[in-house]
Amino acid sequence: MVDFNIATVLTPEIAMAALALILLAIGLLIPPGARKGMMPLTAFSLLGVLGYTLFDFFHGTKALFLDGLYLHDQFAVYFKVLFLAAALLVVLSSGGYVQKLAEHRGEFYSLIMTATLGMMIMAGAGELITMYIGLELMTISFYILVAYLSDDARSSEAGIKYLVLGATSSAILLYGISLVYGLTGSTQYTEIASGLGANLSPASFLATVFLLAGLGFKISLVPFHLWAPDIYEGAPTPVTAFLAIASKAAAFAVLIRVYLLMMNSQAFSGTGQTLLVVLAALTMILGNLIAIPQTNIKRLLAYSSIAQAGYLMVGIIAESVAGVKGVLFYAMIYVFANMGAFAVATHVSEKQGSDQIKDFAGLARRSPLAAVVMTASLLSLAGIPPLAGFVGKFYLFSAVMDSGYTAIAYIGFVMSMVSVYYYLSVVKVMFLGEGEGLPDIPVHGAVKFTMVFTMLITLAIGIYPTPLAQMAAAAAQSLIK
Amino acid sequence: MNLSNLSVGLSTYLLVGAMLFSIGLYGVFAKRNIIAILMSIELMLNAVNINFVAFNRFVWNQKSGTNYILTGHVAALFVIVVAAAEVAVGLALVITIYRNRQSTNVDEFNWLKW
Amino acid sequence: MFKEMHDLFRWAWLIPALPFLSFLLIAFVTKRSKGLSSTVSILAILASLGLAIAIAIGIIQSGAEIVEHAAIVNVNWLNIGGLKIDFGTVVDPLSGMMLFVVSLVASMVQIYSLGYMHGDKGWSRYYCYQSLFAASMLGMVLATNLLQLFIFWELVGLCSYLLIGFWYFKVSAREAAKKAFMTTRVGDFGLLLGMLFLYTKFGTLDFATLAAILNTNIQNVAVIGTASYVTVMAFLVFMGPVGKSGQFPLHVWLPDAMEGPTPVSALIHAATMVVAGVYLVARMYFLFVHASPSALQFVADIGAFTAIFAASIAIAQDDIKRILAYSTLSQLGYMMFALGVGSYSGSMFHLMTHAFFKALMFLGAGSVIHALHEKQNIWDMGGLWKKMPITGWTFFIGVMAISGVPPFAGFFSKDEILATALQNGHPVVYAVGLFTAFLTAFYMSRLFFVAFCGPEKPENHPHESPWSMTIPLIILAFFSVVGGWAALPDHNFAFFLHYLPLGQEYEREAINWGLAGISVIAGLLGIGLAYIIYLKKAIAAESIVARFPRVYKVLQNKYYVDEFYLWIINNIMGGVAKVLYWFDIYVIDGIINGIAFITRGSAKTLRRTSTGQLQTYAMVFFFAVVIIFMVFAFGEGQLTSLNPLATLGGVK
Amino acid sequence: MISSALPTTNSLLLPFILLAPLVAMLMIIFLPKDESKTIKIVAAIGTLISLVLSLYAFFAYDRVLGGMQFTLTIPWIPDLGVNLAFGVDGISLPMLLLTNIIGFSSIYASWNMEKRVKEFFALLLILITGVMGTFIARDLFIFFLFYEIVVIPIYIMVIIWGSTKRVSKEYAGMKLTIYLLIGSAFLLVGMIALYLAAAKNGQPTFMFDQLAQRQDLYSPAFQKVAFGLMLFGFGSLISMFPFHSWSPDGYAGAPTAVSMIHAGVLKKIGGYGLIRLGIFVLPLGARYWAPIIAFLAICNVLYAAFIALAQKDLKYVVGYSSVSHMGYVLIALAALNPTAMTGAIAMMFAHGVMSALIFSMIGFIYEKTHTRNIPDLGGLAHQMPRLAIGLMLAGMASLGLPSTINFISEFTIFMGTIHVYPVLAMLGIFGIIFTAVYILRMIANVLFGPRRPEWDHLVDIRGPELVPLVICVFVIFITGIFPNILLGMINSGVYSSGLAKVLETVSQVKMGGLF
Repeated sequence: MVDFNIATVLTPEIAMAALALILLAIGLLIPPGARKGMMPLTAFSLLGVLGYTLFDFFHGTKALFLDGLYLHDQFAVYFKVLFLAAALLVVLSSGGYVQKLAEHRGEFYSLIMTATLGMMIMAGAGELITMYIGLELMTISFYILVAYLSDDARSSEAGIKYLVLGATSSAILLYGISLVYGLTGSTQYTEIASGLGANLSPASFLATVFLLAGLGFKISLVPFHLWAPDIYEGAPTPVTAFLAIASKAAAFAVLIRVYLLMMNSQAFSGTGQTLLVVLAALTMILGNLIAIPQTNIKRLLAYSSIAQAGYLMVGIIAESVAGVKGVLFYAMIYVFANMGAFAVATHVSEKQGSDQIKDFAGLARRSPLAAVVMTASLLSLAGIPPLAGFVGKFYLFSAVMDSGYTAIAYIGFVMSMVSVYYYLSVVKVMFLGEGEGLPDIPVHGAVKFTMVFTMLITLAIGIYPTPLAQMAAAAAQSLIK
Repeated sequence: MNLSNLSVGLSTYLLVGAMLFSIGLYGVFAKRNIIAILMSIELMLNAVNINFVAFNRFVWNQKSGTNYILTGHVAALFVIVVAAAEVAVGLALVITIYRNRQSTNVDEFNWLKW
Repeated sequence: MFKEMHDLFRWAWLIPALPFLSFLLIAFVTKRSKGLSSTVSILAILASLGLAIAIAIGIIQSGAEIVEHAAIVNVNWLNIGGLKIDFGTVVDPLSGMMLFVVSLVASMVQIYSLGYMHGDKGWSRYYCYQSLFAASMLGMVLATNLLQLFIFWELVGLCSYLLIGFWYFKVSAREAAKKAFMTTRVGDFGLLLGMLFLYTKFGTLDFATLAAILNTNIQNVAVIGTASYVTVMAFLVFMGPVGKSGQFPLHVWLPDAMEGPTPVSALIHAATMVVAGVYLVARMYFLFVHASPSALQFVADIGAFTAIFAASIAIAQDDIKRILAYSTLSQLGYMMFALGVGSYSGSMFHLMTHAFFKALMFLGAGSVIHALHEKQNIWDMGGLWKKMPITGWTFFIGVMAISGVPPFAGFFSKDEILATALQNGHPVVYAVGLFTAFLTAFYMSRLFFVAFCGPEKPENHPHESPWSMTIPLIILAFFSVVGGWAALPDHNFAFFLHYLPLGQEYEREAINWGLAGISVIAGLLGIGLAYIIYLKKAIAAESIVARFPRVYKVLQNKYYVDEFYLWIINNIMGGVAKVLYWFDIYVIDGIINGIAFITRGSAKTLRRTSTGQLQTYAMVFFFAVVIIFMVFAFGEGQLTSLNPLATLGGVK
Repeated sequence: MISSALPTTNSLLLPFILLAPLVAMLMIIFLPKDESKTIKIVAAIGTLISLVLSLYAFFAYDRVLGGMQFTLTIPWIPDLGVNLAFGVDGISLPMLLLTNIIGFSSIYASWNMEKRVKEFFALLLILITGVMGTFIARDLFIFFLFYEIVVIPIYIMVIIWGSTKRVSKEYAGMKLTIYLLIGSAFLLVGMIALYLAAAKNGQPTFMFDQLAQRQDLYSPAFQKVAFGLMLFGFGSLISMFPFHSWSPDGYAGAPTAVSMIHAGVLKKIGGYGLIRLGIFVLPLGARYWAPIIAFLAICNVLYAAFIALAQKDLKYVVGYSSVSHMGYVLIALAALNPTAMTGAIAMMFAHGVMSALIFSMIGFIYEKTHTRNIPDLGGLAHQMPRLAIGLMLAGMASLGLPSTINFISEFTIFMGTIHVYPVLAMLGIFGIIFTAVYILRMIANVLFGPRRPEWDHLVDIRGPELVPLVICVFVIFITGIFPNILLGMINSGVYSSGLAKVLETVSQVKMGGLF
């Protein structure tokens, strides 16, 4: 273990914590008129942290400290980059939206910060309790964010639902953790792995299932997915975006560590993998099928993101460097694709005052850029070349086929082509409907930047994925020795 | 007579924990009042705490040097803190939704569906 | 001496090239100006005619030598793995004769058209097609291999399609054109197959090479038991001629083809294109010879049947052009069975003479129709001889020629055919031929007496046609008279293109005047009968009709063959098409749409799973956990056994 | 043969061909909406450039040397072994040329487009680029990339500019898209499986030639399955019975330009893929499936021909006829011998040009008369002689009239097939009769017959509208009269690319019952 300085390694986390508090303070202190400045401030500070983290990714040292409580490997840093990027894009795209909330603008951003911090801790945690703390930090911030439109009944309903279900699920997760602790006497991944070894008591089964359920809830894995659509629909759109992208990615970061380091003992893997295969297949099928008849864009994206979780699971099933690499790669491009879609959704619903798909009619005329970005993002989610989604799926499914699961690949590809059906029906509305009488929707400023940026990234990675692929590969390598 | 028969062992604690957990779960399923549901959740979390402490006390109470390893106890403390935060937020949300819907009956919170 | 002739023959490619050039010129340059178009076209065809005559003379001079080794020029046209095709020109007596006939009739017809088509707004288009036709027909004659021949064969088919449908605004013309194309297509199907088999078997389509192969190793072909194979190919190849030369049962298109302008009927549907089939059989004669005898027998039977079949129909027709059309059919049958019975030269001879007098009669008919303003029913005519002396006289020569009256051309060719038929032991065919000769003479003279003799019709004000139309008539009449003398004194014509199937020497045989007499008598009988019935009115035609009403009806309706085909096309083909379309829409598409429907439906139902009740969610969540735990705890073995299921697809 | 990495002018030729329409597309995007004239001209220039360049490539290609030429290879995704590899040989070059011919004429076929011109031509250019890319790609990954690029623009074009007849254009577009995508899903699985199998002992690769070299890594069982997947993917693209039903509806729904490109070249990607990927890389699989393909092919020919007899809508007639013609390509592929292969590729070319011509003519008819229903039409030769000539020549080509390239292609196919599948081949040849029937019926009922006063106001095609007619007719006849221009090229491709060698190994020459 190389020697290192905690300060340097933990800088991002510390910075985020500080920022959260500062923003909170500023939000309270400065007069409402001056709160316009909050968004740029947040954005730039996030950008700074992101920059540092990127640097850290390439030049940081692999470290394991506080008695293995906390890990600092490229895997963790990769995910931190991902969270920060997501947060940044959310903040950028949410500018206009948040303008409408007269009060509590400061809290909004600081809550985003705390949530991000929670995710970063999850990614870095080398031990279950730490992971749990991060998870709760993230989740509780999200409870508030989801219910942020305090005078919108739907928003608060979503909040309540998320709270109850989230709390229940974390309780179950905790129960699992306690059992694991009871079985192995430790909460550190590595020691648990050695502790569990090959002996499989019903208790260890129970523990595993509870852990799986707790994390499966966060990544909205069927059958633990039921909460997602409601919450996504009710929450403020930027929050939905953040929820769909970052919290899922964070849960995946944990799942990969837990699954690959801990659950993956020989005697276990046979059943475990079959089970995961079945669940992943169910996730892809249900997610894509139920998305078809949706009429609300946010709900549609919710189901699509459930399906995406299914694709990501495939990478975990592969149980190989390639698989993890696939997950990392896909998670990253998933950020940009989804952010593009949500940025458009946010913008339109802000101008239109509704999330119905039919209100996108004639968007191609009313706001060509938005329409194009939406199309590109959706097609990337569907995995149509030359957009990034295709390469991502290719990594995932080639990995899983390499590990010998072909059925899941069939299901995955066929379902992603089915998904094209409902993505295209959105595209159809945007391009075919003339949308008479509906006003043009100008796009500018940070939102425009977000849209163009996400689209360009999606396209660029799709055409020339090598850099990102190398990053993902490095991260995957760092995880699996 | 042997007092050790009367001693309350790990299994007892685990049983209590499990019962608490199940009661809490039942509450979450069955209660109609949102406040009650929050309380049930508290029960579940506390069940977890009992597990932690019991495990630490009965199974993994080794020492390293002179001091005990208190992972379980610490975990319990963390959980308590988190639970407190959760409930705080929860109650705040209850107030909000009550303002919006004039009700705390979860059956009525079904605007978002399908 | 033969050498410089050979140099001349090298230029044979110009004969089709010139008309093709004029076709391009008219199509792309001169189509605006009528005068220019016709001039270009006629000049081109006359030039070809000149060249053809020169070559013909050359052939006659080089005599037997040219028969031993025909003057062949080849350039590679297509060369890929497994398929090598040349294009070239072959000059031998056969092609020489055809070149002469075709270019002569073509140029006559084109000149004639100057008068006939006068004032038609499709003038340039007409000459455009005419040139294209001349080019393709001459190209076909010169073809050195079967594929090249087939290509031009199809092109003449295209031209006939275009020219039949020349007045495309007439629905009847449109339909006739379509019918012609489709019917011949059926024949081409066989021809194409035959070509494919030939090439697969012998690796070439070149006539000379094929003949050589078949001649040399006919035995070992027989030894490896593929004689039957050759026969199959012979039959298949023969399907083409059946379609093109209107043999039964694919004869139906030819009478309808009369919808085209009359000069076209004269050129394409009497003199040249329709004999392409005969020409093809002649070219491929070695194949039929080496095929089992049944093949040639088959050819003979089909030909004979067609001859008498068409002749019998012709008796009962009233439309002047249709009568001629059916007589063409029957004469084609004549040529066919001539080949069938082995009278190769006779068939070619008859081909030539027939080209002359049939073209002559068609043009004559055209001149009549022209004079009577598109009247075609012979009963509306009468007494035209006085009003239109040139037309009358020339037509009379034509009738004499076709009835086989010496010294007109038809006599010699027919006689040779019939003689050979009897000598080569085909008495039945001979009898049929003889009877056909009688019928031919009968209906032709019937036509002539009704139309040209007898009382004039007051409503007609006929007048002789312009010189542009009469001069071709005269020229053709001249050839109809002297054309046959090529056979004097003793089958010179046969010598002139004698054919050596199995390498034996050709020996001259004198005309058997006895047999000739019989056929002449048959002809005269026919004429006499017609004279009695239609001129003297000694026997009323009506009474005969009344005697056999059913027979007459059947004859007039051409044995209902057309109706039969029409029924097949409309009911069988149409029916199948409709059924399959239904199948496509409702079954194949139905499956697709069904899948889509099921998907959407299941989505709609599954959607209901999210009820919005958070307690339901919580329960589902927990019981899912329980179930998974059960599966885990108790299903260990079973699930791992399920694991292969995960690798279903077996790719890995 | 991998060329040296450093690009020469030759190796840059293909990228230029590919980029020309793309650049035009970008220019169009930045042009103002209402500059429709300029937009069209830009599009035309863009396609013209690549047409000229590909013509240059066609004639500069060294047939004696053979093999892949104008190659360019850039390592693209090293960890997957993907190379950005371009190059053309005698097989792909005709396809490339075909794409450009049709692309160029399709621009002019939609010259009168007035509705949302900007989007239309931008999408059209993307479409053309994508199709071109598939034909010049030497790398399976790149090939697939380009192939899927084209799917979505087509959908958008169909739903915006399409026409609703028997089925709504939305339905047609969605059917077309989903159908092809589902097919490509299975294709993708097969592709990955192949890729993994080839990468068994390290060195992952997607290069066609290297995949083909690693024959020994593919077990027969694997080849069967993999080829089956490819067959489903490419087969549904080339509208192999019974996966054809998207094609008539799709063409009927699509705007003229899309029908031209789709029927003209896009479909051919199926056949091209089956050759490049199926037969080249998985010969044993091909051999296993060949009889089935042959049978289905004949189903295509006869079944579709019959259905075409029952059609009233012009585009449906042509749609089904294209299905029927693809049957010839398929049976030629199934014959697995060089002659048939040559014929198949030539047929793809021939049918491409022909269908482009016929679709553009029908497009004009529809544009001017606003109907495609045959009974409503008739006697159009009176008012629109040039259009009539175009349609008739197209029809003649379609029924395989000699002196058109279609005839030679069909003849070559039959020549290569007749001794492998005598009976099936005969049935196939029987199909030419039905082809003649429905084509002649169409021509007669649309163009000929008495003059109809209601069409007297129609003006004949002129000016830019003549471009598709002139180009396609010229190509059809020049290659038909001098077939060595095209077939010689293809032949050199079939032999120099090693396809012939592969075919020898699986050659299943069996004399059928007749022999």
